[in-house]
Amino acid sequence: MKQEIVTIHSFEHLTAEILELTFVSDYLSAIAKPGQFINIRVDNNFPLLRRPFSIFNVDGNKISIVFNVIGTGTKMLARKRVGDTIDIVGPCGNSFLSFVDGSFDTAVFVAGGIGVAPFTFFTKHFPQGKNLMTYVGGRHKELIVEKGLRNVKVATDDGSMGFHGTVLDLIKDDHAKNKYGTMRFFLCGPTRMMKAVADYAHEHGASCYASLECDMACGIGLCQGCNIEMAGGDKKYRLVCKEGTIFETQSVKL
Amino acid sequence: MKQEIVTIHSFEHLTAEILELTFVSDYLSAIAKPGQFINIRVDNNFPLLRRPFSIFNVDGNKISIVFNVIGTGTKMLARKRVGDTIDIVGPCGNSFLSFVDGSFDTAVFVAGGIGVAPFTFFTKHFPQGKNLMTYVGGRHKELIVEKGLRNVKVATDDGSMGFHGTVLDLIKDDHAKNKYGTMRFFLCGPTRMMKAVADYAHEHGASCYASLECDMACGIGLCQGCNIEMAGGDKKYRLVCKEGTIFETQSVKL
Amino acid sequence: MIQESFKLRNVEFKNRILVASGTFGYGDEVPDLVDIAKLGGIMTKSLSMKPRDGNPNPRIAETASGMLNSIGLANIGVHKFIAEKLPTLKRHDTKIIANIAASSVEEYCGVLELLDVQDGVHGFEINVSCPNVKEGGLSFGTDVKLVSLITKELRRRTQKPLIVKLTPNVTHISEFARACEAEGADAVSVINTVIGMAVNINKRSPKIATTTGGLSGPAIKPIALAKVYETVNAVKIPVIGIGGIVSWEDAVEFFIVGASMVQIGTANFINPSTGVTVAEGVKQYCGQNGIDDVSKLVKSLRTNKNVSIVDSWL
Amino acid sequence: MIQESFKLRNVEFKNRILVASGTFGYGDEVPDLVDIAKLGGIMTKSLSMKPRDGNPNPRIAETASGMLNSIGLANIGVHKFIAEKLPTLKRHDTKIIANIAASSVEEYCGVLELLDVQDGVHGFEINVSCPNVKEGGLSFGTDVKLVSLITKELRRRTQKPLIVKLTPNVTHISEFARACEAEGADAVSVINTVIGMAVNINKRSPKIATTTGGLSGPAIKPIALAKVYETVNAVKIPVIGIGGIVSWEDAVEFFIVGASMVQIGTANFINPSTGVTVAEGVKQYCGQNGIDDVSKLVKSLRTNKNVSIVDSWL
Ligand SMILES: Cc1cc2nc3c(=O)[nH]c(=O)nc-3n(C[C@H](O)[C@H](O)[C@H](O)COP(=O)(O)OP(=O)(O)OC[C@H]3O[C@@H](n4cnc5c(N)ncnc54)[C@H](O)[C@@H]3O)c2cc1C
Ligand SMILES: Cc1cc2nc3c(=O)[nH]c(=O)nc-3n(C[C@H](O)[C@H](O)[C@H](O)COP(=O)(O)OP(=O)(O)OC[C@H]3O[C@@H](n4cnc5c(N)ncnc54)[C@H](O)[C@@H]3O)c2cc1C
Ligand SMILES: Cc1cc2nc3c(=O)[nH]c(=O)nc-3n(C[C@H](O)[C@H](O)[C@H](O)COP(=O)(O)O)c2cc1C
Ligand SMILES: Cc1cc2nc3c(=O)[nH]c(=O)nc-3n(C[C@H](O)[C@H](O)[C@H](O)COP(=O)(O)O)c2cc1C
Ligand code: FES
Ligand code: FES
Repeated sequence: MKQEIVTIHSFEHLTAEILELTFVSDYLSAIAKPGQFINIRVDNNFPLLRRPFSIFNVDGNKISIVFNVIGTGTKMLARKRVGDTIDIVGPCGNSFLSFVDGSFDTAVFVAGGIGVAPFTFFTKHFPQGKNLMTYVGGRHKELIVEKGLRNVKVATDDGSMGFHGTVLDLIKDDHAKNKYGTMRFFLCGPTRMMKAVADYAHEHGASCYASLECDMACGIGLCQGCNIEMAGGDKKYRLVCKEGTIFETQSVKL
Repeated sequence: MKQEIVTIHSFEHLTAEILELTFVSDYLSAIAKPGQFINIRVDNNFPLLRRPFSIFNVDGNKISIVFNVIGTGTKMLARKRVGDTIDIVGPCGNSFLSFVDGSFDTAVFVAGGIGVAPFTFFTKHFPQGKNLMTYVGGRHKELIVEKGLRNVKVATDDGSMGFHGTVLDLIKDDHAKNKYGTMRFFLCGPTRMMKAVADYAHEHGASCYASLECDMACGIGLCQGCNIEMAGGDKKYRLVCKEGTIFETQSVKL
Repeated sequence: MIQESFKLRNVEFKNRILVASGTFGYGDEVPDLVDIAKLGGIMTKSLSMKPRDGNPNPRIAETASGMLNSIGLANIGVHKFIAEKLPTLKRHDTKIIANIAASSVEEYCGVLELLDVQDGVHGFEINVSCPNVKEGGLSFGTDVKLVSLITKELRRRTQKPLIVKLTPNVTHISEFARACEAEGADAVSVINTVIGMAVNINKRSPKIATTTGGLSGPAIKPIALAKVYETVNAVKIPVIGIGGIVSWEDAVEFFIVGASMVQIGTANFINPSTGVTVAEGVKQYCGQNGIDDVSKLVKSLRTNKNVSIVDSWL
Repeated sequence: MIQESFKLRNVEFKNRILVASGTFGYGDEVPDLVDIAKLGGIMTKSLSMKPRDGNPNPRIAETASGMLNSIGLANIGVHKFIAEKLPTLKRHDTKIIANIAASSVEEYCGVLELLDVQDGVHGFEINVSCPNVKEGGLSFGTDVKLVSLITKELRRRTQKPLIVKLTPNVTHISEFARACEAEGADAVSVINTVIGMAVNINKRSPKIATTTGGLSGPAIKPIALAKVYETVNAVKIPVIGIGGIVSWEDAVEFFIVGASMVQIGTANFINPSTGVTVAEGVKQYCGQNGIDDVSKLVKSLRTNKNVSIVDSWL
């Protein structure tokens, strides 16, 4: 893990509301793994804390993140220009790849809104031989990103794109029609969505891993502020930033 | 006085270190007087307080200020782009014009560093008939602005431009050679400089008015934070932002 | 139609948004900038019997998301206020609460009696908590017996709303609130500024002339909310929340915790019409959340009881 | 050559910049990010006799130029610390100060005795001021008799530097500092976090699970400086300044006011190497100002005596 000052290489609107910010880092591009995140200081003074962003893509020595403006930090980030520098810490957290093994036939990626962020990079490194299905849900079409994903099915709450309904409805609908053998779910998105999908997965005997989100003060294990309660076992809590962000969904209290 | 959101029309480097920021305001351009200032909110969040800037020029419905980067606020202001909006309050304070009358032959403008700011606008509105001498001092040439001034003599501490020495040395040197009749001094710049020049003016029987500077929380008379001690009279203190910024120098304790 | 008004004793405020003492002048600096009729009320600059020059300069310094001040209760004195300021203030369609600061119980009583007979004065806020004057001010505000005594003496002298403004610079603000309640105060204002300091490292001197000053602004909002939480859980009289409010969202936080009204202070220096935009924002929030009376927002905090350290001394 | 070191009792710190308890883990999270050998010392996360899970989530919330936390002293317990963390910590070329938090005098003593025999532990910082746990923590820190007792009992048990960490959440922090001095503490740390609160207006619930939490970061720097000012003018033992330091300029402010050492807390979350850059900056500042020993900077404040309200209760 390193703290680096990197230069913004490009900004691209993936949708009206979602921006892809690309910067250059030899270090990160060499070691970053799918599912990991970086922690960005959007400005020297305000807001105080860094803002965590999943690694969306690594292309040569270029790294990118995707985000939508939801508050102070993302607004300031969106205001930056190509050539500006940003202060980042990373890579942080564990990787989806640690949970890819021979014990399943089909990987099921489930993304809610901006939770799609880690799956593009994950898809890139996903073993060629294995089956992969990707379900992307969002409130409306401007919040849907498909870039770099495989076998994508889309659901929107307002029906403006793809299936009209929640991503879980979409999954049920699809699984009623198609069979995918032993499945392993990988989730990222709003907690409520992940809880619902995880329950579904478990009911269907599938294993499930989720990348959790919470407010973080440090992102590197210093503050102990990002605790998630465990469903059982020795420790009552674990640190999302360091022991996660990816957890087996039955091991944590979502 | 009004609070307005104005749009930045242009940025111009007057020197390597001094920027002229121009924006559009029909309201301000119609009523602003030389010596008045505006109070700028450089950002919605940080820094908390507005930053006061003298009105440098009014051209049609365009208003400009000049500044050099000295801290957080000016740095953020310098980072803005043409087309960005800024939140201003103004016009604030009194005007030099209130102190221009028939009782003197020659007006002596004395500017220290960025204290040159109000004199360009003042010069524009200065009665044609009257004599006017302008002395501009600064640490080095990149801090010297002459734009729109008349009969300018320059002094720099390092001699990189004009007279080598302080602006007061320059004035003494010039006054030794030339006579200007009854003089009235108008000062703006660092307090130490203004004090020295005011003392000189009084020794030579000239009247003297200075635009004072101090940290301001509101700039409009609400906080009482900008008090200056009076040399005598009924009130112990006056408010620089509202009862000034321009005071007769013998009336205040510089 | 959303019910915004609030009644304190016999006075009806059109809404629950007030401007804080010392941050709005005497109401005559801002007419072109603020539609004063949209404010619930104005707390005047603290008034004393005799005019006060206030403290030497520098009196203010900016800090991270806050500011320090040491104005020292500079004011024109109660007589001049009545003669010169009140007539214009009265014309505004809003409630005028006279804030009083004094250096003795007698002075508090004297100033109040002079103002009590003025129909333009709708109530009183007693500043026993100025951190920038040594006689009176905070030295009163940290002594619960003195606060009781002042409240008692003033209560005997007025039938108008009597609000005591408390300092956060004490271990348990709830003790002071209880004392005020016991002596008949109609409400308490929470909080005045927090004692703070800043240093100019080039001059190696304090940034304000009195070394320490009062910290205000967004930086102190979390402190103010905690003090309001402590106070509303200790007394039944209304609590007026103050501290770091710059947006309607901030005001809603105070209402949810339990403030019956709020005051806007430092924000007036940046946007003098903050009070108006806050009032509009709160109204909108209520509309969008199906709240027909702001009173239903007050103390609507969903929290587990007794999880806060503060609960342990209540 | 600028003298940066500082001697506390029998321990020499290479410089006066420490990292604050609970903001640097056990020193094993940051090796690739921070050159720990450039720090004067590390205050460990507060240690208790038994492991503590800490408080439920959410534990943190950002505020204007600050943050609230309610970690609740989550820690692995003193035994596991000695067995698993100390061996690696010891290897760093810096001083390790064990911070102890407990819910009884006996527990304080027990934990200290276990650590006192560890040569890797160079001293102790006693946390009597955690605002996020109800037994012990702040309830101790606001009771001057208990603080005296704890200090006395611990002093009897160790010859290593004994530092007591005080809470700002009291009316007069100087009383507590005097009590610590009287009972033989070698220094006091000023300040721990300020009680604060924040509300999620959509959920109408506190932003952290324990309703209130501890406020830290730049927002509290002015408060910390004022508390350090009060403390250094009340006691002769060294005062360690803490609160909102993110830059060397901030540290210089604390030294000028009178802090003998400073601690970096929240800033570590944003820039883990803040301590190193602060140490370098302070050294440079001294060089540029002809100061050959940081001790000459300490308490060099140029101020008029007795102009601050704080002076009136000293
Ligand atoms: C490990 C991790 C990875 C993330 N990856 C991405 C990513 O790839 N792209 C992306 O757009 N976002 C991502 N996020 C969320 C992102 O960090 C937040 O959106 C961001 O911190 C908001 O900052 P802000 O200053 O714009 O909003 P703020 O002003 O801080 O908050 C605005 C509003 O959003 C809410 N909010 C703030 N932070 C979060 C959060 N973490 N989750 C949910 N609501 C929040 C606040 O409560 C507030 O209501 C990630 C978060 C984590 C923890
Ligand atoms: C009535 C008035 C008119 C002004 N007109 C102009 C103008 O036309 N052009 C211009 O460039 N500046 C002008 N100034 C000064 C300008 O307001 C300050 O430079 C500005 O506030 C600095 O903001 P900052 O955030 O960049 O610096 P900060 O980060 O606030 O401060 C950086 C450093 O500068 C010092 N500083 C801050 N404010 C001042 C000040 N007002 N005077 C001296 N030192 C200060 C601080 O103590 C600190 O050491 C004027 C000030 C006043 C009161
Ligand atoms: C410059 C200034 C002057 C103040 N003067 C007074 C005063 O005269 N009387 C008083 O009771 N409070 C005074 N206050 C305190 C405010 O009324 C308010 O309690 C405090 O600033 C906290 O609110 P805020 O964070 O919104 O500013 C003053 C505050 C400031 C910043
Ligand atoms: C997340 C967090 C955890 C903390 N944990 C402890 C602790 O375990 N023991 C302690 O004495 N202080 C603890 N503190 C207080 C800090 O050591 C420090 O006193 C305080 O944060 C003020 O300094 P700062 O503004 O630089 O952060 C903690 C602070 C934070 C922000
Ligand atoms: S965010 Fe600080 S430990 Fe996880
Ligand atoms: S700056 Fe507020 S009164 Fe002058």
